[in-house]
Amino acid sequence: MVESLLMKKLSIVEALREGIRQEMIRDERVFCIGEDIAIPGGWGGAFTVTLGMEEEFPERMLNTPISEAGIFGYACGAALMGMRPIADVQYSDFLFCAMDQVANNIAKLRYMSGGKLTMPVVLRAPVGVTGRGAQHSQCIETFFLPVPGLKIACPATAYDALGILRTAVRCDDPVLICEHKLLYGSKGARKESGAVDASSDIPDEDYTVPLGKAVIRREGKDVTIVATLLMMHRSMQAAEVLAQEGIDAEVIDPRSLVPFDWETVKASVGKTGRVITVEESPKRNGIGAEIAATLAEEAAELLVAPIKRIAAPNTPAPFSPPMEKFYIPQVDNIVQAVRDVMAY
Amino acid sequence: MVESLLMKKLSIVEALREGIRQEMIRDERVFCIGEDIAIPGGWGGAFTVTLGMEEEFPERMLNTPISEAGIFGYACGAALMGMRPIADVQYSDFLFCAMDQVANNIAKLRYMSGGKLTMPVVLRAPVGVTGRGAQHSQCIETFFLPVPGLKIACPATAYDALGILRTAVRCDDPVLICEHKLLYGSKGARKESGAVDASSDIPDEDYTVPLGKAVIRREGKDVTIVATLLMMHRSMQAAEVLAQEGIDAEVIDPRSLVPFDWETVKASVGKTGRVITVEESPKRNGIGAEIAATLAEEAAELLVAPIKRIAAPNTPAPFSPPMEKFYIPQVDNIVQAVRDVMAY
Amino acid sequence: MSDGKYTTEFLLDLYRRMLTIRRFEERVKYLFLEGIMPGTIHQCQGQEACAVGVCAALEKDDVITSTHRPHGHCLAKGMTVKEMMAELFGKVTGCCKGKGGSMHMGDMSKGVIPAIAIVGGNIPVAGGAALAFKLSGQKRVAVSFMGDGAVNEGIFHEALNMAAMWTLPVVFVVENNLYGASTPVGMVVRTKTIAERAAIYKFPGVTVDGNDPLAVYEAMRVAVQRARNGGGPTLLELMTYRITGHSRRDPALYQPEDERKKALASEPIGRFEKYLFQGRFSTQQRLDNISKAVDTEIEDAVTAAMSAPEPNPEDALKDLFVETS
Amino acid sequence: MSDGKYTTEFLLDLYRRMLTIRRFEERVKYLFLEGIMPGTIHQCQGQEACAVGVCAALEKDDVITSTHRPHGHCLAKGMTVKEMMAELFGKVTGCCKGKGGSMHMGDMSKGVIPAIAIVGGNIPVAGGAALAFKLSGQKRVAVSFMGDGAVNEGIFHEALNMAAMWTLPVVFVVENNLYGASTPVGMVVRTKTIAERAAIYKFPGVTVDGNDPLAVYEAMRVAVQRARNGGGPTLLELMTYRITGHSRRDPALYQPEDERKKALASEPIGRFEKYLFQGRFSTQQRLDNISKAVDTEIEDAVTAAMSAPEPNPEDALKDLFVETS
Ligand SMILES: Cc1ncc(C[n+]2csc(CCOP(=O)(O)OP(=O)(O)O)c2C)c(N)n1
Ligand SMILES: Cc1ncc(C[n+]2csc(CCOP(=O)(O)OP(=O)(O)O)c2C)c(N)n1
Ligand SMILES: [Mg+2]
Ligand SMILES: [Mg+2]
Repeated sequence: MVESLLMKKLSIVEALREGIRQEMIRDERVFCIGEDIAIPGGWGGAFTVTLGMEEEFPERMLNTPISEAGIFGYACGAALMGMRPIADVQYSDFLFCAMDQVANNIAKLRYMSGGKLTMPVVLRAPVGVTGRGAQHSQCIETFFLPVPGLKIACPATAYDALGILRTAVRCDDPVLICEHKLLYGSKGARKESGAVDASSDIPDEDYTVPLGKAVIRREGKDVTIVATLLMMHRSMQAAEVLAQEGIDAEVIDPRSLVPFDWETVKASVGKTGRVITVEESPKRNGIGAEIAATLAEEAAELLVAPIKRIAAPNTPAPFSPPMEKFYIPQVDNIVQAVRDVMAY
Repeated sequence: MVESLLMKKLSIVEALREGIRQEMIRDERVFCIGEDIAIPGGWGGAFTVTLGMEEEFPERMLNTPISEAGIFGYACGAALMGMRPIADVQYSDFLFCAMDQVANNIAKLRYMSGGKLTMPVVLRAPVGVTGRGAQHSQCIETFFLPVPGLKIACPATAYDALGILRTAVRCDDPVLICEHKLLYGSKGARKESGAVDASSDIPDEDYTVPLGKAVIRREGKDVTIVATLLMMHRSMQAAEVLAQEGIDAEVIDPRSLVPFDWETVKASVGKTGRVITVEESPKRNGIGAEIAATLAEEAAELLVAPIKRIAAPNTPAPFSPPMEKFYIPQVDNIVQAVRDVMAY
Repeated sequence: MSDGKYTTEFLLDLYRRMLTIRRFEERVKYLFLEGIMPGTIHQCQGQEACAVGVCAALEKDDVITSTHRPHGHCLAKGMTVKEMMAELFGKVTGCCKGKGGSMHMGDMSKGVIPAIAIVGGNIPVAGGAALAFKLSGQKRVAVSFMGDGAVNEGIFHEALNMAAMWTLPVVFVVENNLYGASTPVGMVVRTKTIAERAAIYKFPGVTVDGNDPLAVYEAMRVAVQRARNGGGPTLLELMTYRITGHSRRDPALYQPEDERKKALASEPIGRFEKYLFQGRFSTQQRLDNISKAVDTEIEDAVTAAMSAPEPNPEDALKDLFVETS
Repeated sequence: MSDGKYTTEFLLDLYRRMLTIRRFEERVKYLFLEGIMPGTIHQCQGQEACAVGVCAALEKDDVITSTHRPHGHCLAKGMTVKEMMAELFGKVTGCCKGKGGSMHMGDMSKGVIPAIAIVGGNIPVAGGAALAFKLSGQKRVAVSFMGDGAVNEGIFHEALNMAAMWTLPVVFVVENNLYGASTPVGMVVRTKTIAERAAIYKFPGVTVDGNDPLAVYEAMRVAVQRARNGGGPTLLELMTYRITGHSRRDPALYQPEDERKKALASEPIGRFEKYLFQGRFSTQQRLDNISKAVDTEIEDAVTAAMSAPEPNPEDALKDLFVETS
């Protein structure tokens, strides 16, 4: 069909909104639950993802009290009875208030039951260090990586956000989608300063993006950079700078951290022999640690230089812009790290 | 003095009880807060650490409702006003219920204030996979390693438990002490099956054990094994087995994970060229990941074989004994891993 | 106790269920203390009327969520002694294939969500099940069992508030056995009853004698009917007593001697036997027959469980995800 | 409003404080919208009487905990415009040396624990401070400010229950501005007042006009006295309205037009001016003088903040631990 080839350009926020709408139309069991997601005259959640949807789905847009543990506990119970909840927090930091429900119930009940039940919960959480100080800036991926039983996705483009959302809603396992505040493309009053364009041409078809399948954002032969979300975009910029110096960087976007596409990363390392991981979280026990450790364990012979992790320091996020800028890995930091690794 | 050289043999539970008593006598600002810690005829907490102490300190043993977030929030507020709370959970898993208070308040307030306040909270949490199924078996260390602002200790012997407790109570920063259920040496009705003797000769003096200072439990020249708590004891057993095969393993017990004694570990690796990490948690993003990643980054040239991480698989803990045994690293697993690394 | 408006069959069924729970727990306790059974246990001797009275008012496809002390709830809702005993032994024939153990017993096909051992953690899960029923237009009811200690977890408050807000078909059942572990309820709850707490959510809160299965049943019937008919939640407080330790080998020395004695005198099974005799609903002979049948069922389950295969150790790796891509 | 039992000095001080907050917020809003000030902001225009009335009843060494919307509380408790403005600009001269920002304002020397932006997260912290006072025999009082939305977090329940249990010197102050972000309170709270919730903890719950600084002050005095004298906690609900957006550029379209209008008509500063005139406590001239002084203070603070040094970027690494071994 000709229509299916038509493209439209959408931001991540628009793509998610479109995706959630379509899934709710397609499947009556899908519903949304969260704070400020369905108030007429409101914002459609903290970043406008569900804007206006309460009109179309008056019954299935559940606007909650400020009760994160309740939200995820309710999502858990509803999923057990066959519904497919999409539960969100306004900032990923607030998942700590629901940590027990997520880590002990949503993630474990299937295993505890001996595989006799399913837990199709989608968890949505905005991440990123964005000028709000220490309690609105955690990249929650890091904290949920050690939780067995939870899948974790990090879509960095609108195309992936939509495709991953569809996969997550249709998946019988719980999927935590980490969405980056600076990549959303929120508009109007909810616009973010420092935002980065992550919009995509979206095909008018029911495509999905699988979990556990990385994408090579840029092919290169000298060094492998592994990064998600905002750090992927910064890595791409770094790769451009490096190209001018004659360094050909390959940028890999894992897109999901659990499951993780080791194959693609290892194949790349086999080619380049050098790896840099980039993340916005404090370095200690971040995803970079797991990547570096796994490669050190399973692919040491491929490495011609030691792995390097670029990450935030092991402190909370400071508020003041110059300190925050120092805190978050910048293009320059990535460029310099690659140079160091190349010089090894 | 002659007395100060007198030793008495104490279990971890007894050592902690002694330590808490002494600190409460020494400093009026010290108090305990937790569930079932101060009920006459009760147990002194889940593992008898505070048994009978409500008689000696009727005002300062605060027996709480089942409200973990409340407990740690109250500890936080009291510490801000100059008190020195010792707050505990019955199983470390329940810290998830208090995750927000611990990660967002206790760990961050000092930083957020620009260093203008102190947060002298001691957090006590029993860890270990011990026949209780998936919700009473998390080794919480893993989950708090990515939290900036929290110190984390893992005493594996009664000597260290007492010394670290004193350090923690006197420290102006928050310290999470992970205590292992199978190492406690709890008696009577609270005895644990599968317990391991971790008692020590305790000198009758006011010694402390610093954070960030590892101890070499066994010197060796062929391979470095890094492990805490129960896994340290298993590693020692493994080292004995290996000795009979002519493999001379060095066993390092970091004792605290934050701060971490990189110096001792690196020095050991410089000698042996081979490293094994052992932990009871799922492998993904455990402390082994951070150790392996750091060594891969900073000490790659010292390694003659790839690092190997021994850990639980990436699932919750199963209940059934044969599955649980498979799940937790055993002496055999460590022995075999060392053999593999030696054969590299 | 209530008068003769029940069929003998119904009454004897209540009796059989309570007795099954009691004997199950006693057998398990013995096996555990002898070191034959692995794990840890929290038992409900003395609280049988709560589980049985509540579940008697439920339909098969209604669901319950339970706690660290789930055996009674599971049996009352229709799980078999066999699948439970096997689970306690960690066998593949267990209701969770040995993965769950005592604290995570459950069987979705019987309407028992695997028990949640984090105090209070199950309360919103029941609320969520009720939400699913409402959204999908099913006339089913969800029940959350909890102890008196659980009502001080913040999640109790969040879950009840949300259930009230959406008028959900859920019953919050508090088994008030006077202790949360070793801590007396009067120390940590300020109101005279826990049921009073429902007032702030504007749904009914009711306190009844939890050692009388018929009183429980009647109160629960009202709550269930209300829920099923779109009337929303109820907080049902059942006054009872744990006549065993909190867990494992707990001698429960924090329970005053006289309180304990009084409680023993009004434990539900003896009381119900008296009621059955006084109302001439049963003879000793019939009860003996039930007793024998119960014992046989339990012994068969023990034998079956002990001879059932152990799980393959590597099965620990299975059952995490549906889609293992 | 209350009659003439207050000194003019006291009344004009209340006025000056409220006006300082209003002008501070308006100036900050402008700076923020112009893109001159970094970060995000939650402002309290319309709620000034709450902060000022509450803090007027406190002693210097009493402490408060605040929220994501802390500017008013901080100013009312004695923090300076200067240290706050500098913090908002992320400067080293800020009260948190630029590390905290708008949502974490605080100054322990003024009795202001750095604000906690996790809704409800500050409530047990105030309880803990009160516990410290009780344990150490100090006759100080702790206050937890919170919004109407915060009362649905589980931690609200846990913290109030514990404060009741230990009869702590703490006042839980709810600024009920009718909305939690965009969500109307009536949608998520079932009782008519939030104060009613105190009933289950068996301490007083009081609802007063939060746009009348004297009504707030009087109610708070009673609560503080009770707390200081060992009588335990109070839940104080202050009815008010936010006459600005929830945060940043929020146009607050979810607030009905007429509700907004009515609220504007009864905003606390205009009302208090009328009261001052009617009671002849002040002339326009005096108020104008206050106004000018306030403006000058704020402008000086802006100038100072803008010309203050930026922190050294690497200072991000400092202030984590006291002992950095
Ligand atoms: C969140 C949490 N905190 C603490 C515990 C430890 N614990 C297990 S049972 C229990 C007491 C529960 O009391 P109650 O709710 O009255 O139930 P009961 O044991 O009397 O049936 C406690 C404190 C737990 N399992 N979960
Ligand atoms: C735990 C948590 N959940 C959600 C938020 C996002 N959030 C910030 S303010 C707010 C509304 C708070 O409402 P209320 O308590 O009434 O205070 P107000 O904003 O009206 O002053 C929300 C939902 C948060 N900061 N913390
Ligand atoms: Mg109880
Ligand atoms: Mg509000």
